[in-house]
Amino acid sequence: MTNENPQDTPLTIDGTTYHSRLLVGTGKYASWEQAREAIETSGAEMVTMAVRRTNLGQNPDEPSLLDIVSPEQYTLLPNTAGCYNARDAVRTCKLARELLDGHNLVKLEVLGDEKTLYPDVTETLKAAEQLIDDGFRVMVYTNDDPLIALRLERMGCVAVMPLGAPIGSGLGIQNRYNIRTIVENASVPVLVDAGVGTASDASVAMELGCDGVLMNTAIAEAREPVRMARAMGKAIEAGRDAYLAGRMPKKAYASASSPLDGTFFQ
Amino acid sequence: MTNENPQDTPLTIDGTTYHSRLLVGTGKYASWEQAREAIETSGAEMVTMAVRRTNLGQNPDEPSLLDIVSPEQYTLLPNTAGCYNARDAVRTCKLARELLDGHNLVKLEVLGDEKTLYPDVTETLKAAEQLIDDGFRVMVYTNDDPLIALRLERMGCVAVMPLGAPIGSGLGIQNRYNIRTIVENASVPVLVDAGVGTASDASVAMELGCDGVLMNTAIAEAREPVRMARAMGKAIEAGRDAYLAGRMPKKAYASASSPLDGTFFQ
Amino acid sequence: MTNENPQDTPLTIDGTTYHSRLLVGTGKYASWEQAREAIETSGAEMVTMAVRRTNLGQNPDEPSLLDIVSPEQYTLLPNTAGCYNARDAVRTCKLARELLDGHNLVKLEVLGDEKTLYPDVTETLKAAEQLIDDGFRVMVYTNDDPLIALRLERMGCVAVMPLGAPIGSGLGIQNRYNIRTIVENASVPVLVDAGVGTASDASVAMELGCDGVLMNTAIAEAREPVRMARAMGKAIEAGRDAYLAGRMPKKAYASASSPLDGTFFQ
Amino acid sequence: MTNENPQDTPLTIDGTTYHSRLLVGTGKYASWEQAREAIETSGAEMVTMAVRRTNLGQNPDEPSLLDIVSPEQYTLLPNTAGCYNARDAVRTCKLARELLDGHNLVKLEVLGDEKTLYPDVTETLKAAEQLIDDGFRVMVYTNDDPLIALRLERMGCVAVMPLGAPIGSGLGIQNRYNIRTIVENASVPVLVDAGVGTASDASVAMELGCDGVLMNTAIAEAREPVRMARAMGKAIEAGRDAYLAGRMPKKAYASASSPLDGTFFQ
Amino acid sequence: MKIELNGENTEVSDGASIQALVDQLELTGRRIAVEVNEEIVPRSEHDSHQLSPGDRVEVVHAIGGG
Amino acid sequence: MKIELNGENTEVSDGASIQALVDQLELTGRRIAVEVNEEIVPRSEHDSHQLSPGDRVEVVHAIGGG
Amino acid sequence: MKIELNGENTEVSDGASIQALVDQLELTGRRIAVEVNEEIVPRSEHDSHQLSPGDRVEVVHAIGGG
Amino acid sequence: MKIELNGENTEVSDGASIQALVDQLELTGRRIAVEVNEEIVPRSEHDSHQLSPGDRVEVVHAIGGG
Repeated sequence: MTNENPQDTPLTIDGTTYHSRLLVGTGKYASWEQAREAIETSGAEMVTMAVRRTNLGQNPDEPSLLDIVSPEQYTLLPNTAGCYNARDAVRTCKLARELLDGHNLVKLEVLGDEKTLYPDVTETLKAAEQLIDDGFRVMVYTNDDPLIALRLERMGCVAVMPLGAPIGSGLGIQNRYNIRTIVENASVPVLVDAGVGTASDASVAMELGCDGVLMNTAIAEAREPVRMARAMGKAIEAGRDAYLAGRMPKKAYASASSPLDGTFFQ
Repeated sequence: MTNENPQDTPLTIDGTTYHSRLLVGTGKYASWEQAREAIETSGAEMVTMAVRRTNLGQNPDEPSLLDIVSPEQYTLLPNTAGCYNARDAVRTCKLARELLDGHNLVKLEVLGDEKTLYPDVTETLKAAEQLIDDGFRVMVYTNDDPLIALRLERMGCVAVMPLGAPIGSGLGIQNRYNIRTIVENASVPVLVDAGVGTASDASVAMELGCDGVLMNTAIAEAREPVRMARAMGKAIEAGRDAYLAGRMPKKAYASASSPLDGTFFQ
Repeated sequence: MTNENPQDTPLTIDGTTYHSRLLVGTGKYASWEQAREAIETSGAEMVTMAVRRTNLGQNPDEPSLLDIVSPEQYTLLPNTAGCYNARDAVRTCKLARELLDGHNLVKLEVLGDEKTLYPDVTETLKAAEQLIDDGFRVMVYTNDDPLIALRLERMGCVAVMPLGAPIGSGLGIQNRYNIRTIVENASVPVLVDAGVGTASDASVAMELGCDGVLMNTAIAEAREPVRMARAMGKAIEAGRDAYLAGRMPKKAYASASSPLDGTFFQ
Repeated sequence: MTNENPQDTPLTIDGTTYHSRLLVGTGKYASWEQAREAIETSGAEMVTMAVRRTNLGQNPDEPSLLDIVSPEQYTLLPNTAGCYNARDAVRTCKLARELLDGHNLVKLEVLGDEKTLYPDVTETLKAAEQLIDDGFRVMVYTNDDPLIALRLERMGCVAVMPLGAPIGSGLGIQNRYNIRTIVENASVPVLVDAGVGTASDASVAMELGCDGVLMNTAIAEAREPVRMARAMGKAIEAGRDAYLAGRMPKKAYASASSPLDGTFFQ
Repeated sequence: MKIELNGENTEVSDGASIQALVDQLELTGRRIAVEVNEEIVPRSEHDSHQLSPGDRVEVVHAIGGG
Repeated sequence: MKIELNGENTEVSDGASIQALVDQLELTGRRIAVEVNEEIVPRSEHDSHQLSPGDRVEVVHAIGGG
Repeated sequence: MKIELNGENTEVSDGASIQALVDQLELTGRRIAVEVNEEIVPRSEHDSHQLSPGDRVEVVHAIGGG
Repeated sequence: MKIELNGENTEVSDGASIQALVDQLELTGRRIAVEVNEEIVPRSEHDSHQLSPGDRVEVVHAIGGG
């Protein structure tokens, strides 16, 4: 007995359930309007944001991110982008929590260098520990070392987010072996964060068994961001379904799709 | 000014318009019911079929393909699978036309060897010429040589269908360079026929600019064919949208998604 | 009992034995001197040449190719580069035979288009037949379709030379599956002709089981052609040895190289 | 003015110069004789060894590693394979130094897990610091995170040895981007340690700019280890030369190797 | 009389029409195509087309294929 | 008195509350967070928390980021 | 008389042999091949083969190629 | 007296030197290293270093490894 419309268990992060496995950033868009449309079209329910100094003396009527992406409609995920040590990252998270009325889910990233934007693993471990002690729920950006990912999970991070390739590079997943190993080991959600360049890259991440993908540049810097946002939403669903469906085995030789018996010619 | 829901021009083959760019086969399924559900779930509007001798003396009430996949609901694409010379292929097409009340759109494949199921290019050219002379509208299975594809188009084939990898191998697109070149040269629809193994393979074909993909084994031999059918339907749409959206450029180095000015830390 | 210095059977083409499995072209060099040094350093024993009109009125003392690459030292392989039909190719081969005092080994290439420099398969088949009838020994440039390669072998070509990627592209071997299949089917030498860009590309061709590789641009357009020539000579030997040695199986998981017993720590 | 036989500056590690850029392990061989022949044939000048408890009561005349691979002929590189914490690794290095009469060059590897044999980065950093303080010259096995590699270099390690893929997997270099970035950043030798499966993998590592490659399983578990040892020696030289020679640029389209002017046909 | 039907020798009544053969095979009304001696016989002629001894008849239908 | 506001020296009236500062900046009712000398001051305390000379005050808001 | 030599109209003395042409071109002793009206003329016949008015003569040599 | 040698309880004569132990193990002249209670004992001290009851002694050598 087959099933016309096989269901998937939704993604659950820190007790909250999400129907979309695509998480998107809010940076690099040409306009707030474009950002709003792209995010809405992507179907994402979680969006990342950054915390920066208020531009004093700016036109007070200019809309701010939270007017465009309302916390009522989306789960906002404050990030610590730009932080190069644990202290700045923790301080950023505390400001974000105050800004969002106590919302304590954060995306931790402690960078190590501007050329690669790779995480500083030791500072990341330090910051994660302090944040967890302070009651934060930490989704953590990390490299694709399976052991670091496991360690962050054991510390209490609610999701591990290995990079597929450097942030903003669009190179696609460089090391499928590592991503698969991280997934095999993990008991919290694994999301590929960074590196996706086009739809098939997102599908590949999901086919490796990831629980979701977080991206920003691939959508915002496409020639048509709104159309790419739609592409990414579908690519995530396609890759997830393909993973659950169990792909055919690869074969070294061909195999006919039409029966050979019953041919009327010799 | 952005566009909430950017449209695509639908696929047109021989004057008929199709909303789905996924074409599916009807072979290798565990049951008619599974085939019916998978095809319906895939969203495909064109399905391939084969022509074989009627099993005489079989239970006359047993359903046949056309009861499951009705010519009213789908565009049936008779193939010449199993033919190793032009004569058998032409004969098969004529029987198919009679079977389908004059329907003259066919998928021509003249095979050259059982190990690779690669086309016999010279017999394929010969059969294409005879079929076109006889009024058939020919969608032709070919290797990925850009010059052969161009020649088949110039002979009057209504679509060229290069293989991505051997039929039934699921190896994915082996030579992206050739597929892209075929697309660049073509003024008729280019569909990847054969070689797709999972969703991302289908997206890659579309991202290369193909107009569609034809597959059978990747769906029928997945652990859950109906779910994989759904995955493929989405993957084709995702890849098409990504192609039209224009992917971000790949970068050798990282590029931050969050602004660096306005940081409150040094 | 192991063998300090395992031998390989040398490459035999049309009854002649060659110790080097690298064949090189003589085009695109900055100077005759550079060409001479690169060819000598590469260790190649077969070199290709083209036939063109004598520049009348040129300085009669200017050296010509055959002064640099003497037929006494090298096996010269005249090519039909630039020919787009069988007639021109056959005519070129006859002129080459006269030029080389009856030497009848030729490299046949009949091109189909200037953008890809892919072979015109049907004209190639036609030319090969005429040349073989006329007593030529034909090494033939072809696409990577395993069936075309087999057909050319059966016609009597003494070597089949599938492209790895377009001539002069340096993209490396695009379709390893096809090259391996051609090798599995062949009973004459298979040489990858065109597409190699760097040393590892040449090794890959040999690891797939090819009997040799023919290249020109990868050496002549390297920043240091003589050094690249040396690299290619070694890469061919390395790849051949690796093929004969039988590589280790790939493993999904790690496997320690040092024993675990006898550790003095727990 | 070209150069018949362009030279390379030899590899220098901790002040010692080596003519071979291939380092080999001594584990997993079928016999001491096979190990001796493979190592000699590879041309390697540095070989790794492990330290384990003497098998008491064994036949005292049975040869030991140092009889086969004499410290007079080779630079022995004791490793800390099997150590899962800094303390065991440091203890192993001290025993090795005593064993080798004060020789203080060691290969540090502190593993984190038996499935991947990935390094435990934090224990590796700890052990490296202690060893350097104690006067050891440390060549360090690490993951391919460019920032960790840089940090180990800055601590005073004399060479950084990122993995190309898991130890003993033979999967080849998984993340070329990271290896290249490590090379770009480094001012000490970078050697790929682990992951090479066949000759072209070794060439790729060198073409990325690595100073050398360390391998064991790829040779010892080949069907013919001695032949594969020879292949690897050549592949390292080929890849190094190709890197220094500067490969031709990749081109999206073909480019003829024979001139088009002077053709006698139209 | 004897004809060859889908490769098998088969007995049909002398001068039987294709339609008669189809009925005899209990294929009446099924979607099939008929070829006699490698020439298609259109459905419209199944009644009128009489078979001759030794005719090579193929009766085919659509099946699943890729 | 002088304070340091988002890195700039700024003049505010002696003993001004954070709320007074926010109003002065025309940020009343905007989604912001305030830190004084690297300690968060919860919104609930903006009225009661008086600034002192030399306080380092940060006023931040949410912006787009990846 | 006029012949076409490598695509160019050229004047040679009436009834000149191929060898005479080769000498006139200062190609004596060079490795070349000669085709007259698309037929190879073997080196051994260069002395004896007389050219006729309007002959299409090709003189080719080996150059570098891939 | 009893010592622990490479993890095994072993009987050696009271006050035996490391060299005596090495000789007893027929390892004289072999390339080995000796650790007593996790401290290296240099070869130069093997004669002079007397073992005590309960000492944990490790005798190690080089083996093949990657």
